[in-house]
Amino acid sequence: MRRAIEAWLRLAAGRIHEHAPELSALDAAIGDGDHGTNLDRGFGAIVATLDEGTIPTTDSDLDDAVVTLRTAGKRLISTVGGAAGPLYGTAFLRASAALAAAGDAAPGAKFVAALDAAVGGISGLGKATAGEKTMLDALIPALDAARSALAAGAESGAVLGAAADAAAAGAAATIPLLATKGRASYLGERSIGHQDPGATSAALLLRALADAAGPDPAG
Amino acid sequence: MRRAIEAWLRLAAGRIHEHAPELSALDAAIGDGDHGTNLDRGFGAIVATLDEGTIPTTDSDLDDAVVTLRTAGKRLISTVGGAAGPLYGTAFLRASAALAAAGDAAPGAKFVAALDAAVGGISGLGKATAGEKTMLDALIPALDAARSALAAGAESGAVLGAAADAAAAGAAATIPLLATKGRASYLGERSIGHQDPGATSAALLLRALADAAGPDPAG
Amino acid sequence: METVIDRKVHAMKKLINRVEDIVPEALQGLGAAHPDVVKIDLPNSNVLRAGGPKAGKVALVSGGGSGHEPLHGGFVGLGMLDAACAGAIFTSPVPDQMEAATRAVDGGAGVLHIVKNYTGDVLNFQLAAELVAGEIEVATVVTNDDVAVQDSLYTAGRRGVGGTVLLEKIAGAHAEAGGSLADVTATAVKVNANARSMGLALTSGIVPAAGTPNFDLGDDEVEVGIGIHGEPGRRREKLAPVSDLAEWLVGPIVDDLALKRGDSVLAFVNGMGGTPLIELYVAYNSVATILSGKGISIGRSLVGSYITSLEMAGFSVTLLRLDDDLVRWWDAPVHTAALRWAV
Amino acid sequence: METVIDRKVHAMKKLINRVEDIVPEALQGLGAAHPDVVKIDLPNSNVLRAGGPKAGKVALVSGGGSGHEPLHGGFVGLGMLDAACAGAIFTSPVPDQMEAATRAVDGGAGVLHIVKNYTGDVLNFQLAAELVAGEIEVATVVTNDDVAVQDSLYTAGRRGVGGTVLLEKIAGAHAEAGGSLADVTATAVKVNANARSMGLALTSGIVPAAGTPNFDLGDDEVEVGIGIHGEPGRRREKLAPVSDLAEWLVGPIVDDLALKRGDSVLAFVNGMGGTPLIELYVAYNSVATILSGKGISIGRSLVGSYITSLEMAGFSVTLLRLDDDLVRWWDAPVHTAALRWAV
Ligand SMILES: Nc1ncnc2c1ncn2[C@@H]1O[C@H](COP(=O)(O)OP(=O)(O)O)[C@@H](O)[C@H]1O
Ligand SMILES: Nc1ncnc2c1ncn2[C@@H]1O[C@H](COP(=O)(O)OP(=O)(O)O)[C@@H](O)[C@H]1O
Ligand SMILES: [Mg+2]
Ligand SMILES: [Mg+2]
Ligand SMILES: [Mg+2]
Ligand SMILES: [Mg+2]
Repeated sequence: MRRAIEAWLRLAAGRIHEHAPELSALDAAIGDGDHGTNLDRGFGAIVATLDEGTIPTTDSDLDDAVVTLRTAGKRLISTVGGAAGPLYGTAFLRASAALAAAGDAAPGAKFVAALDAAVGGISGLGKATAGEKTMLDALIPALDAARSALAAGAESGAVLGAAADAAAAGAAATIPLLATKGRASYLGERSIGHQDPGATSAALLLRALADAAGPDPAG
Repeated sequence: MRRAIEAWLRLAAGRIHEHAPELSALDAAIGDGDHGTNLDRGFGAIVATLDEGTIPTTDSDLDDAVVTLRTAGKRLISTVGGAAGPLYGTAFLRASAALAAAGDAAPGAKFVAALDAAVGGISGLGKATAGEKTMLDALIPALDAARSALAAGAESGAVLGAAADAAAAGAAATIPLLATKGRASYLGERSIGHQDPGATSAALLLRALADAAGPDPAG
Repeated sequence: METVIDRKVHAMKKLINRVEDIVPEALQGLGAAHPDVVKIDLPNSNVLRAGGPKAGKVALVSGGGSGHEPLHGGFVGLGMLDAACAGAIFTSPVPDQMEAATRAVDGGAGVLHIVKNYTGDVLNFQLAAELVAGEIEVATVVTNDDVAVQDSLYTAGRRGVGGTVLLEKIAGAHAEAGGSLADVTATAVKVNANARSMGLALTSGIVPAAGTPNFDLGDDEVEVGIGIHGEPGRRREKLAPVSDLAEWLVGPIVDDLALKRGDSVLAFVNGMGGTPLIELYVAYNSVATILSGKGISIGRSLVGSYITSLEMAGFSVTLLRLDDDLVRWWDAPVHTAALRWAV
Repeated sequence: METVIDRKVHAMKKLINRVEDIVPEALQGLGAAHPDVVKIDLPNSNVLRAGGPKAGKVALVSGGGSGHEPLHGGFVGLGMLDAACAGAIFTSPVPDQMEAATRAVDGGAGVLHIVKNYTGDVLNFQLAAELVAGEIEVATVVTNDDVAVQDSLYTAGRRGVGGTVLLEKIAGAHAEAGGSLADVTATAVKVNANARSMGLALTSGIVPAAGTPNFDLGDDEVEVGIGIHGEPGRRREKLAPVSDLAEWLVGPIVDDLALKRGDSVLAFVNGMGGTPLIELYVAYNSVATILSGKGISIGRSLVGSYITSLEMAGFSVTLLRLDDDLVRWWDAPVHTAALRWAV
């Protein structure tokens, strides 16, 4: 599982790097134009840490996965800055803790537990709820979809796919929303008509997760 | 004669105002872009003083002409600033003194004496000679032409016309010159290929003089 | 002749080397130019007061994204900040550097975190305070003086802008004079409660990593109610004489502070980075005329580019309602790279 | 897609009311913001030191076109200038106002005219000195520190630029300390002899009366060797990292001053008006690195926009070879709108 997480983090870093200009451009429209650069710096730092090979391994794959995810969260907090740094960082820390707590649940259930914790961490720290035009508007639909898929007996790949699809739809659905949290809220009505950069990056991360786990990681 | 000088000053003010953008544009190319504005301010001040009617008159028309020209010179010094203010102002003061000294010479001879004094004032103060790409490159040819016309027995209108023509030609002939005085000299070789703004305004002033004295002051 | 679209995108032309080196090189430049005032902690991207920490003095730490110079690093020194954390351009610094700064300047009397109200800054400082909890007493004041933003359920709250500069000076003076953490915090809160700001832009700055302006304005347009991060403002207007522009800024501030005839204020006219001083003095003249028309007297003033947004052209107005205490702290000695008097 | 011509003409966007009111309104703004430091003689467009004239003190008068703020009006006050004459934008003031300033500040010990070497400034100050000849003892120092101009028979001589700021500070300190007219003049001449400057522009400023940039630069071009009046420079180059740009400026200065290993200088990195402080500190870092590579030590420094050219983006470097006297006068108290320390 540590390897799967590491694969995801590396794939996510690549996707973020590739889409950084687009994320920053979305942020320029309703924020300050740094979201792509910020996340790129953070995921670059995660990859550098992975490359160093300094994250300790044990004989428990779950423990190693938990530590890897926690390290990634700390790296995000230490390097991203802005709103997204603490929010994504906290999300990763909470997901890591949830993973540890989930023990030997099935992969799909573990994912749902981790995503649930991540969403809780973000909404707790950022004091935001659904519909405020933030990353939560990708993540909450993703959580709902994943939960439904799991309840419907889907296997883990399908659960991840459902989450990624819902996140992408959720991100697109932020366009007509009025921002009431974060920098975009300063614009009032003028925030309407633009896709939220944080929701967009959240969808990218979940798509990378589905792809990293799926048959075609390059997809 | 006072009336002729006043008519000239008013016509000159109008021409300067009309050509101010062009003069400033010439100055922008090889200087700092203010020559038109500066002269426009100065000649506007002269006209305002004329309008006030505060220049004392006596029963000597020559004295009145001398005072009018001297007042104009002082106004230029007090209001134009830059290089052109002291130079034109001094030229007017010297011309005024030369006029007084010329006593009852013929109009053409008086003009030559005044222009000669003006040129001497400018070159003395500005330490410039012919060919340095300054107003002198309009005024010195004008002086030469006026002197020749006078020597050839031309009447005053023709003398003024010869001066105006030579000044215009002299201004145009500054284009290929390398500036070695004033702001344009900072450009070195890059000053070549542009017409000198001061030479251009000098030609305007002499054209206005010929026109004011001639049969068609609007020409 | 063809019609050319009115909105011209200004090219990025900056005095920089590599984009990623701007912040560290600017910090090194600050340190080299003012070795008597600051020392630079380059690994943490922090500016520290030279000769610190001061035992027994409450320490002031602020910070935020870069691109607002001289804020905050230019305000480190005697009578003002003890440390400033520099983030990437327009990006809040991270908790690690805030923690390092807090530890570096703590003189045993507690540390005040001065945080401009932006989600990123607030969250990162919050995590930083957690990192030293139990070891160093930390108080936090969040500045939110920008009247361009409605302070409502529908926004992240008002932004911290020009009032932050005044707060850092005044709270810094109180700390230098030996005020306790509670006292200094109370003074800081008082400044924030009595200061309001609003700004407008004639042009947008260019975030180096992006390379293009954050918003495009027509040749005859101004963006009213901008912040300091290149965010678009609340509305767009036609360019007008600065006496009108000043009205647009002063009016809402006076209303929001409920200033009345006879009140005395500190009037701060701030340039956004690309506006030359001659224009700021013309703008200040308009502001002074408007205030005098309202019977509000200017007890103290500050004119200059102190909280900027890269090379953005434009200005902001901050008014701080004065009382004797605030005047006394304002006049107290200060020796930083950007503000210096009485020492 | 169509090809668009690379040279973009920037629109004039300024914080002004009527073009003809810019200078008087800026003066009034300066006066309103600093009533303790200056008083404004509006009819003469002069800035006078508050509380002057000082009996028995040599008075310093400078002046020049407007558009270079804070030069010169921002340098009026204790330890620096006694009066500054403000001309129209980029146009030398006229003899009348110089005469009025000279008469207003004369304290009986003589008056030093500090004139930047431009034909207009020199001629107008010359006429002004004639107007008070026999009544007030006037000495004149003409600054000509710009190495971008060849000082030869083929030019009007080197321009006075950044060195003028340092000269006004240092000669002002000597005058404040009671130096005679001859002594203060000698100090001024010494500063001019030991100071050299060079500047470059990333963009052109816009003269308000003209409304369009004085020169157009491509998006990737810099104008090297510019003055402060929007004149084009000596050559045009491709935009390069600031470490290269700094080389282009520092190299000729060091050569011209014949600075050698072990010399100590005051390094002044000056913004042209539209350049934000973060870039100036990056530039200063490059300048400091270059000098340290040559074994030249920086004894004192100044970083900021002190002699500007409207909203021009760019910077200039001035180096002044220091000795103990110059350091002492530099460190002496100064209290002006733009420079203040030790008081
Ligand atoms: N209070 C909040 N809760 C959840 N997400 C938020 C909140 N504030 C901002 N965000 C998210 O952060 C994104 C902006 O991130 P970023 O640009 O990196 O930070 P900053 O706004 O500090 O520059 C927004 O698009 C939004 O999705
Ligand atoms: N030393 C000089 N002698 C004669 N004419 C000069 C001299 N220096 C400058 N000029 C003239 O002055 C003109 C510039 O005038 P103006 O633009 O008003 O002054 P400034 O250069 O101070 O802005 C030049 O075009 C030139 O003709
Ligand atoms: Mg952002
Ligand atoms: Mg000119
Ligand atoms: Mg940001
Ligand atoms: Mg001029």
